[in-house]
Amino acid sequence: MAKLIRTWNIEHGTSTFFSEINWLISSSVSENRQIFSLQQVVSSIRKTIEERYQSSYWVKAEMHKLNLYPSGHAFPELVQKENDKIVAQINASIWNHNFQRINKQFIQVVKEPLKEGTTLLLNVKVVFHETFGLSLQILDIDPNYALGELQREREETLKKLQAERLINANQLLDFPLLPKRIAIISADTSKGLSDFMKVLNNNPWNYQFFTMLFQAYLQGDVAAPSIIEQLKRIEKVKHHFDVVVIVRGGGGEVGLSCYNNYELCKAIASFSLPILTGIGHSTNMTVAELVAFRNAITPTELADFLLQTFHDFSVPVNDARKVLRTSSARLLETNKQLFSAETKHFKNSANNYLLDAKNTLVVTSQKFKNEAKTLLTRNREHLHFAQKECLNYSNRLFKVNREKLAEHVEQLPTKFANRLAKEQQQLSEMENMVRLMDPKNVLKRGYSITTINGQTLDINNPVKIGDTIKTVTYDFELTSTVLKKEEHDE
Amino acid sequence: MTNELNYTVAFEELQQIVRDMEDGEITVDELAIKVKRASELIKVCKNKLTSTEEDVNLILKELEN
Amino acid sequence: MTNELNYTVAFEELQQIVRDMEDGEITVDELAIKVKRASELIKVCKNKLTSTEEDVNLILKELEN
Amino acid sequence: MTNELNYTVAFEELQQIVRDMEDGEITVDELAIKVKRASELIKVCKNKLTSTEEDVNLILKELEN
Amino acid sequence: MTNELNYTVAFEELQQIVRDMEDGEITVDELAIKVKRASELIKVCKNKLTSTEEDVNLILKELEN
Amino acid sequence: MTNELNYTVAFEELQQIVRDMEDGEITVDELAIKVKRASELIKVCKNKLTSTEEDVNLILKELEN
Amino acid sequence: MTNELNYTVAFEELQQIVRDMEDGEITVDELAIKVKRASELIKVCKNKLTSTEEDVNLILKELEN
Repeated sequence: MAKLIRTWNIEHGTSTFFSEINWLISSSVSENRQIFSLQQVVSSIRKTIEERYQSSYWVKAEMHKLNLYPSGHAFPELVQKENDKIVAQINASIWNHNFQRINKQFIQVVKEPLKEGTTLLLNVKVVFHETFGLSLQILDIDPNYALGELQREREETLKKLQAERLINANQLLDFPLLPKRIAIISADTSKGLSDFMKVLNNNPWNYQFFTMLFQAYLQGDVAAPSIIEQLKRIEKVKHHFDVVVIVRGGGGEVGLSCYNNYELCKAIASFSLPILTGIGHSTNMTVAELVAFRNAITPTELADFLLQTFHDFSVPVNDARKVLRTSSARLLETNKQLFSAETKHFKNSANNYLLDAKNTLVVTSQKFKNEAKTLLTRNREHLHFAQKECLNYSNRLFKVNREKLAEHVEQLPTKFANRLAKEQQQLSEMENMVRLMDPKNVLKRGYSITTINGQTLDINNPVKIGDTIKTVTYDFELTSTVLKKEEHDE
Repeated sequence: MTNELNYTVAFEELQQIVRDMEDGEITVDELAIKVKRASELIKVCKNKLTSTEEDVNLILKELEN
Repeated sequence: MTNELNYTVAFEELQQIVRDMEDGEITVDELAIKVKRASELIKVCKNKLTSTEEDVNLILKELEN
Repeated sequence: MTNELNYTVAFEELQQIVRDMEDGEITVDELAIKVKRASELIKVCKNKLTSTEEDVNLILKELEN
Repeated sequence: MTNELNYTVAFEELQQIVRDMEDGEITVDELAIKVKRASELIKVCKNKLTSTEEDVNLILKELEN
Repeated sequence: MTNELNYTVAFEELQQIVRDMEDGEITVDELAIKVKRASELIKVCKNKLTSTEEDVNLILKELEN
Repeated sequence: MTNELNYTVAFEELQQIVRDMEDGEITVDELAIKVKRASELIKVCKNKLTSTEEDVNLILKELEN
């Protein structure tokens, strides 16, 4: 596309153009004034311009007005703006046959007819007409450039909405469970609308929708403000509605660039009800569709979607009935089983309890009986044992005492005999002594005893010569007279 | 009562009852009440699907103001 | 009194009695009373189950139409 | 007196007597009295069990219907 | 006198006698008396045992029925 | 007189006599008398033992029956 | 006279006589008398011993039987 664009240097062109004018002015003020007819002058200008601008030029300009005439010719106003101020302006013309061709090409490429207010790349020829004056004859318009411009507008709208954080705003709204009450923005002549209504109204499930049409232009430059206007109206009565739908269809794919319009897109994105679009085209999604709560390719599809939401609601409601039936039955069945199991369990437990209690009592009773008998038996044994011990210990006592007695009985004669022997010995010792002492036994050995007056002689019983003494021997008793007395030398 | 019930609330309550019943989280005591309630809710919801509530003329009148 | 008992409470009390009986936590003296109580509870539960089933079936039948 | 005894008290006293007998803590002099007492207790327990069983069986039979 | 003796006292006295005999603390002179006493005690105990046994058996037999 | 003697006294006197005899604490004059006495004591003891044994055996035999 | 003398008295007198004789304080005249007396005493004692032995042996023999 770039090689097609050959821009015409306006400044340069202007300088040559004005030299031509200067020439005209200088001639008009000369002394020997030469009078030209207007036609001469205008023809001269035309000639000059024709000579000067023989070829065609590629000019970038905004088509301010199209001014299409019934004749099929169009006389657009071209301007150049800088900071919203018009800095250049010129009228242009497109002849019928050119216009038809250009428009056809446009719709084919851009999917839009020529549109006012857009910047275009124009192939122009500078023409001067004696009666109509200077204008640019548009020979061709580059649709690719326009397409680029449209893309740019789309990008810009998106960027702005992004910046304003509105891109998702509508999509973030809660979608009603049943989008029953529908504000329709469409045209009553639109085939899209009739498709949409047909699907909604002829649903075999008898779903009831309430729809109200808000008429609007659906394409071209008028569409955006028209739709915005209706959105404003809907806003006023929004409590009567669940969703807004924008449906269009059957109008081909041309004139949809209005749906990239920033104002419209902003209005949609920031609308307080979910907006559904079904504007029927197959090309790139417009920004309006992108920011809408939901986009359907066609109105029919949109209607189907709405019906589907009813289904989505209706199915679980219908299922709920089934669930109620089956779950109730199951719940009751489960509880009945639990209950009957518990009842059985209860009966068993009660019976087991009694059985246990009886057994325990029987066991305890038996134990009691055994213990009573054991106690008696044990005591009897103790008694028997005591009795036996009595006998044993008695017998032992007898035996011990008998033995001790016997011991003494045995000792008695021995001890007596010993004693007797000792006495006898003592006695015989005495007897011996006495025998030894007996004077008779002394006399036997030749000794004799002399006495005087019956007394043995000693110092106390002295003897005088002449005394009669008596001498006793073992065998004799002699009487003598003392003849001599001698003292023993001591 | 059912007339006052918002169908959204009704739908959610119904689904909750259905979930509870499926999960077996309803006692025998609650069962009849829950089933009764669910049947009411079903009626509310079904009715909503096939009823029309809005009046174009009223809206048009509101739009005039 | 038993009329005021709901199924859940009745069934739990029944279970508790059975548990107590099994665990030997009921004396022989209490047994007859407990068994009587359990039989009452069983009746309560049975009635509740039956009446609930009837109620539910009625409601569901009504819903079908 | 025995009529007033409940099963639990009677059975515990019985068990105590049996335990005392096992431990040899009952003398021959006491034995007859203790045995008499124990036999009374056993009768009390038996009667109580029998009457309880009848009660329980009655309740359980009633429950079958 | 022996009639008044209870089994326990009698049996303890008997055991004391047996112990004394075992320790040799009874003289021949006392022996007869002690043995006589022991025999009396044994009789007391035996009688007591017998009568107790009869009582017990009677009670136990009565219990069987 | 001997009848009045009990075994213990008799046996002790006997023991004393036997002990005294050898030690000469009994005069020869008394000796015959003492031995006579001892023999009497022995008889007393023997009789006592015999009679006591008979008594005991009798008592115990009597107990067997 | 000697018959009246008991062994103890006789033996003591005998011992005294022997002691006196050993002391030599007895005159020859007396000595004969003492010896005579001692002889008599010895006889008495001997007779006593003999008679005692006979008596005792009799007693002991009697005991054997």
